[in-house]
Amino acid sequence: MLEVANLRKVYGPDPHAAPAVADLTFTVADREFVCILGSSGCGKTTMLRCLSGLIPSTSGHISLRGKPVTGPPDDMAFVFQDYSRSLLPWMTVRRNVAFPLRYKGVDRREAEALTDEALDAVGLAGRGDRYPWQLSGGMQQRVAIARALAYRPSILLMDEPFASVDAQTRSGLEDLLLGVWERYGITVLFVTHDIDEAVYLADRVLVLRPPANVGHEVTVNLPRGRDQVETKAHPEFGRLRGELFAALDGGPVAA
Amino acid sequence: MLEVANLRKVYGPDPHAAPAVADLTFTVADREFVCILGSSGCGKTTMLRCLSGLIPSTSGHISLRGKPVTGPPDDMAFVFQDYSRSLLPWMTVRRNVAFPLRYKGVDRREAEALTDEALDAVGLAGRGDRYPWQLSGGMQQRVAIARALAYRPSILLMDEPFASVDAQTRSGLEDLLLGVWERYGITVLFVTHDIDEAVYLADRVLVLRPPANVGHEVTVNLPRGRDQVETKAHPEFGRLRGELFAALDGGPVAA
Amino acid sequence: MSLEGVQTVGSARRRTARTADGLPEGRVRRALGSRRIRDLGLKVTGVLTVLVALELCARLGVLSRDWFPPMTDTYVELAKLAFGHPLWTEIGRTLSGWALGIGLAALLAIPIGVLLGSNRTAYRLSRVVIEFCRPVPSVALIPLAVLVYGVGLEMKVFLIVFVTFWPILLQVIYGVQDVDPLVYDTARSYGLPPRARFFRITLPSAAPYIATGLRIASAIALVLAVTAELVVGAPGLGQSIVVAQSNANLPRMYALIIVTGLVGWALNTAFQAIERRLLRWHPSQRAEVAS
Amino acid sequence: MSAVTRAPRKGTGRRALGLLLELALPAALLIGYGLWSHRAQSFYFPPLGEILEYFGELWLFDRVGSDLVPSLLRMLAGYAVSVVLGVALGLLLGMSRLLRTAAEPVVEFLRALPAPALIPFALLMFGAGDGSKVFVIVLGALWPILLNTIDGVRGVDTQQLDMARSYRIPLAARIAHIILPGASPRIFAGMRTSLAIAIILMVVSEMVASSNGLGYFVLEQQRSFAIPEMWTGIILLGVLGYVLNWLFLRVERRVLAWHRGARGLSAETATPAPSTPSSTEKTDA
Amino acid sequence: DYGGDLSGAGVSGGGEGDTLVVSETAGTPASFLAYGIREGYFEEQGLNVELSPSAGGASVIPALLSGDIDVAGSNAVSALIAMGRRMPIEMIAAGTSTSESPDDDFSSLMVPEDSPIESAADLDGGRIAVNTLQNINDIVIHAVLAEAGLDNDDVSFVEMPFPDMPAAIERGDVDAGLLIEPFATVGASQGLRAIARPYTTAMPSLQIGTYLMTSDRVAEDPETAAAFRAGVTATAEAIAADPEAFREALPEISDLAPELASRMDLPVWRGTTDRASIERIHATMREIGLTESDLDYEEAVAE
Ligand SMILES: Nc1ncnc2c1ncn2[C@@H]1O[C@H](COP(=O)(O)OP(=O)(O)OP(=O)(O)O)[C@@H](O)[C@H]1O
Ligand SMILES: Nc1ncnc2c1ncn2[C@@H]1O[C@H](COP(=O)(O)OP(=O)(O)OP(=O)(O)O)[C@@H](O)[C@H]1O
Ligand SMILES: [Mg+2]
Ligand SMILES: [Mg+2]
Repeated sequence: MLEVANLRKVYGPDPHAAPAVADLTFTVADREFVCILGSSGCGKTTMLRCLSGLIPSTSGHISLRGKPVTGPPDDMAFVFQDYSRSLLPWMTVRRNVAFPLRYKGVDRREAEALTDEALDAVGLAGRGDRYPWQLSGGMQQRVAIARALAYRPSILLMDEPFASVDAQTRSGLEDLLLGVWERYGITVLFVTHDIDEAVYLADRVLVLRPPANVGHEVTVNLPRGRDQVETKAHPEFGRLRGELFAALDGGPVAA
Repeated sequence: MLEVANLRKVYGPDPHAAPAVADLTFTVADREFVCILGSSGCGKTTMLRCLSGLIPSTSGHISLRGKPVTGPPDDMAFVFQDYSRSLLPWMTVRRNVAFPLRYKGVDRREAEALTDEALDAVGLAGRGDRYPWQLSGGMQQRVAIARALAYRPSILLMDEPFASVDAQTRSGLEDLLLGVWERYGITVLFVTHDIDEAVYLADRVLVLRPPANVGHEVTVNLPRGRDQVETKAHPEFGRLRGELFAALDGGPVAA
Repeated sequence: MSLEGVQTVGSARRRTARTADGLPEGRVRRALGSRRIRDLGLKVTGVLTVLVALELCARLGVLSRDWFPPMTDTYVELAKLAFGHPLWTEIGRTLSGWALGIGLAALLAIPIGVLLGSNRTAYRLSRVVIEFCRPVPSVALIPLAVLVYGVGLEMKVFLIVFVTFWPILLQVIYGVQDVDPLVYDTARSYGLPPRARFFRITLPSAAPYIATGLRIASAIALVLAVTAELVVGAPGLGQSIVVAQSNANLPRMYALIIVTGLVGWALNTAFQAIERRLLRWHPSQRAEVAS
Repeated sequence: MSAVTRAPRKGTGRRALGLLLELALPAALLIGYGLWSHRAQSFYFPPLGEILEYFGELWLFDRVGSDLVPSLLRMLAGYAVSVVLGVALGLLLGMSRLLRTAAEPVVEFLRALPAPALIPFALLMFGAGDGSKVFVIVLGALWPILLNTIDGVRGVDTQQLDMARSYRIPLAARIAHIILPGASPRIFAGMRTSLAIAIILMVVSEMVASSNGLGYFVLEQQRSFAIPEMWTGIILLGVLGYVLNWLFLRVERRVLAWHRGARGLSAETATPAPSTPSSTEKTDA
Repeated sequence: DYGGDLSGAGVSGGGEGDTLVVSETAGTPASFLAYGIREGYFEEQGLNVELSPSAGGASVIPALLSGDIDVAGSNAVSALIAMGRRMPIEMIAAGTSTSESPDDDFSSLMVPEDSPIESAADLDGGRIAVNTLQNINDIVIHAVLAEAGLDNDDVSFVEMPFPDMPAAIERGDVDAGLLIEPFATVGASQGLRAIARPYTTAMPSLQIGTYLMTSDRVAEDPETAAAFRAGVTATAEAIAADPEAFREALPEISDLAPELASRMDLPVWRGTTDRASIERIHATMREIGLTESDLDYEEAVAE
């Protein structure tokens, strides 16, 4: 579904500057859940921005469903790493979530329902009438997640979406996300720093190494219908964890 | 050293609104490393802001070294949760780190040295001349940490400072922080969502429950000179983890 | 999927990428070199469009020949003026008033604006006076200014300061109120003294607003310098316009008016160049710097 | 919204105090002037009492219909046109680098033209009626709004724009819901500056080819050295400016409520006031 | 090509002693002084005159009072209004006057060619453009209206600069306009029609312009005032004797187009203040309410 070939991105006008992403090639299947791991500054965010068509790549090729990506594709939602600045301070939480729906052609009634549902799912049911700047950091992050979920995208890009929530809430959101993914058959690209989370969620985990090319790729063969306790107790889980840990730590490990 | 008694904070002009922090009482000893856990939105950030004197509390009493806190005390450093907004976009990374030093009376030469050392310690040695907005999220967060470390505070407040860095870097930063804490004998209040991290770092872990009053308090008796592998393999580590997990999950557990 | 395979393919690609660099690089550099030229082209196009429109208006009789001298006459006069040194003397006279006036206004308005923007009590204390004085028309004050300061430079400077002070002040107040509170908290938590907070935090934060304010004020100051010269006959471009007008020398009058506009444009260009340097960090300039 | 508006209970006492505070300086200045002018006997600075006497005679309500109302209508028309034109053009030029670059020399050229020098042109194009006066007002009041809108549009947080693009918010909605609100603090700064400039230019425009209006009045008094009468005109302009600005701020308070909240200006969280971290806020508690 | 200042400021003639800064209305009045300076008539009096053109009328009086200029070229009406308001100024010399006969009057009340207005009587309720309000225009138009049995209150005045008047009249923004040279010539060439010569109607040889000094200065330094008057008189006599020389000099000492200079009607200069004119003007001013005070001629005029 999504094909990335030889992607290269250099910031600034000088093409000889150090690239943020260099020579990245991979594909993502339809309805696949792909997690991306990588050290800080290795180019994960840059990659997502290129894939989403928000910034042009310096060279290389990206295609989605066979069509080259030149701008943000339809039916895509993006949860930004810098969530607090992606919320609009002049809109209430509810309007922040409902805002993109109007332009997707969802009628007002349904938009309301979707918004309420999404806010409820992320545990912000009572906060709809607040402004983003009246919320705690974790709540703001959840508003951004709710906005993406309510949008019902067919491809969802998430950049460390659970970084600011507590472990408890995080588990809940993980399961929520898996539920949504299974129910609506969406494709997810999920950047995280948490190896456990990556293994728990993904069909496949890509490890990026600076400048972001895929240094390691791990297919997660854990059964679906995952469960916070059972899955994490699975011996394969531990093995995958170890493999990814090693891959992040040192060079590529022969699989 | 730090005493908090019956702290209460209500946002907005109406004192009858739901408080963000209610009836919070605890003390922190000199040179103690205290971690704070709590669900998202339970009032951790609000508490830190009150302690730092950045916002006035609605009622209650805060005193530092016996003196009531009315404004930000000297020798305090604060790493904000919303790190990207706390960096000054008009200054390079190096100047962002160095500028508080000038007003602390550190001379230029020493400030340079401290800055370089701190940037080096957080792994940003080569990025000093960039602007914050040219860095990745994790790098920005590390700049904020470097600024706090270079400042050589005697009390350090950190609000989820490692949320956006990868596991590898995170371990490194944890050890760096412990090293600095031990060497300079500072007092640290550290908000995190990661139970392992809290146990690994702390002398004592406070669990806040909404609205933030201390629901549970756990003293960590693990030996100092902690080590990422050894300490985490310690049986006591597992026990503490379990206890905190339970405390976060359910009500207060009789210790 | 074989990882060795990925690895070798990766390194091979890296090599090709390096050799392939030459091409996009050349293109980018050319694009860079041509951006200046393209901008210039755009500007010239903009000006030409207006000139052609004016000429068309004149030709089609929208602007009557009787009342408007043929544009060509004006251009000829303009060219003649440009080569005589008196024009530059007059521009110098006008600009000295402009520079002193706007400098003084900025010097006064920026600190006061920061004070009023950050201190509610100070703001409330002075609000009535500010809002009362702001709309007082400078032109009506000219006789008073002349009486107190005579017809020389001081009068011009007084008028310019009186009028441009307010726009700068307001912009500064709005700018100060737009400082991100988290940035401010950062400064406070690190114990920055008020002076440092002013120079390090408030001023840079408000800088985009102040820059706009200065650009607004710059044009107003020029307009005012010329108006004062026009009305009371202090030496400068404005007086030259009066003289040309009184002698029914319309081509020269329009030529001088055009000169005034050109001076304004030149001043703005200078301001923008400074702004581009000082505000590199701001989103409004970033887009032009990066990508 | 509710968190932003003030608590009603303590409002009245504080409001009275605030009013007192606001009137303190003007009162002091007036008294100072009154004392000074009485002693100085300066021809151009007549005693306060005399000015006020004339003020009552002239403006309560003799000339309101004949001079004040026509002036106000022209000014409001000019201001309205300036706002609409300034914001629309500002959006256009702020969003398109191409147009901005092309239009820059022309805009800057026009901006520097002195109004008195433009009046002849306005007379030719729009006649000696209200048209030319509105034109002159627009030509002066447009720029602060235009420049602020351009700069405001260009300064909108890139993260918000990226968000909008990633959700494929159509252009019109992006303008209405992201760019305009994001630029609104600056647009308001421009509009407030322009309000005063519109009043000034109202006067300037009425000084030429006019047979009524405040500008005409002031000029007529000046020409006949009727200085106290002239001062009444200037005072009236000040009062007018104050009242219009007050109305403006009411509107702004509404529209920018989110901004005041987000920027911690509604006496909550950290005020950026250097001196008042505790004093202003303790009163809230 | 352009040797002098564009603004005409700083044109000064030699002569020892302090510089006497004179501000005079730009255009023909300023040219008069410039001619006198160039021909050395002020130098002969030991004056070093520096000329600064102004917009004229009432606006120069504050500058005079502030001490920035020594002599202000204004007009009798503004001067009398100011004196009526007890401003400490005095007339020290005469400026422009109208000619003896209406045919070469330098002013015209003009209407569009196809205007229904044939004479002053048709002006009832009309709008008349004048270059300054509350000024000499009111006086001379009063004279024209009075002949037709009308009063100033029967018309309304609109202020606009001379160069804009022909267009405004043509377009019908105003019904008539009071033009002086060179704009009357310009207007005529654009098809405007003169219905009256208001200045001569008011009074042939009516003195309009006047030079002012502060009373204190005149009292302290009567010699300078007298010297200046003598210079003005000498210049006036020279021009009266050889107007063509002045006409030829015009393009050089002003920016006037040579073609206009050769065609336009010149005003007349006399030098000493004309008592009859001043009294006449003052009387009319009383009548139309421009001033309320009495005229004390000896106080008002230094001779
Ligand atoms: N400026 C504000 N105005 C009004 N309410 C606020 C404001 N800031 C925070 N709150 C509210 O106070 C409560 C506590 O917020 P706080 O930021 O302290 O939470 P937190 O424990 O730091 O959460 P997180 O882990 O998500 O950062 C939340 O309910 C929040 O909505
Ligand atoms: N706007 C920019 N201009 C210049 N360089 C940039 C810009 N944004 C990012 N970079 C650089 O590109 C590299 C990759 O950044 P990116 O944000 O993609 O990292 P990341 O993998 O998302 O890291 P993190 O986990 O810390 O968020 C970094 O070296 C960063 O400094
Ligand atoms: Mg990132
Ligand atoms: Mg928080």
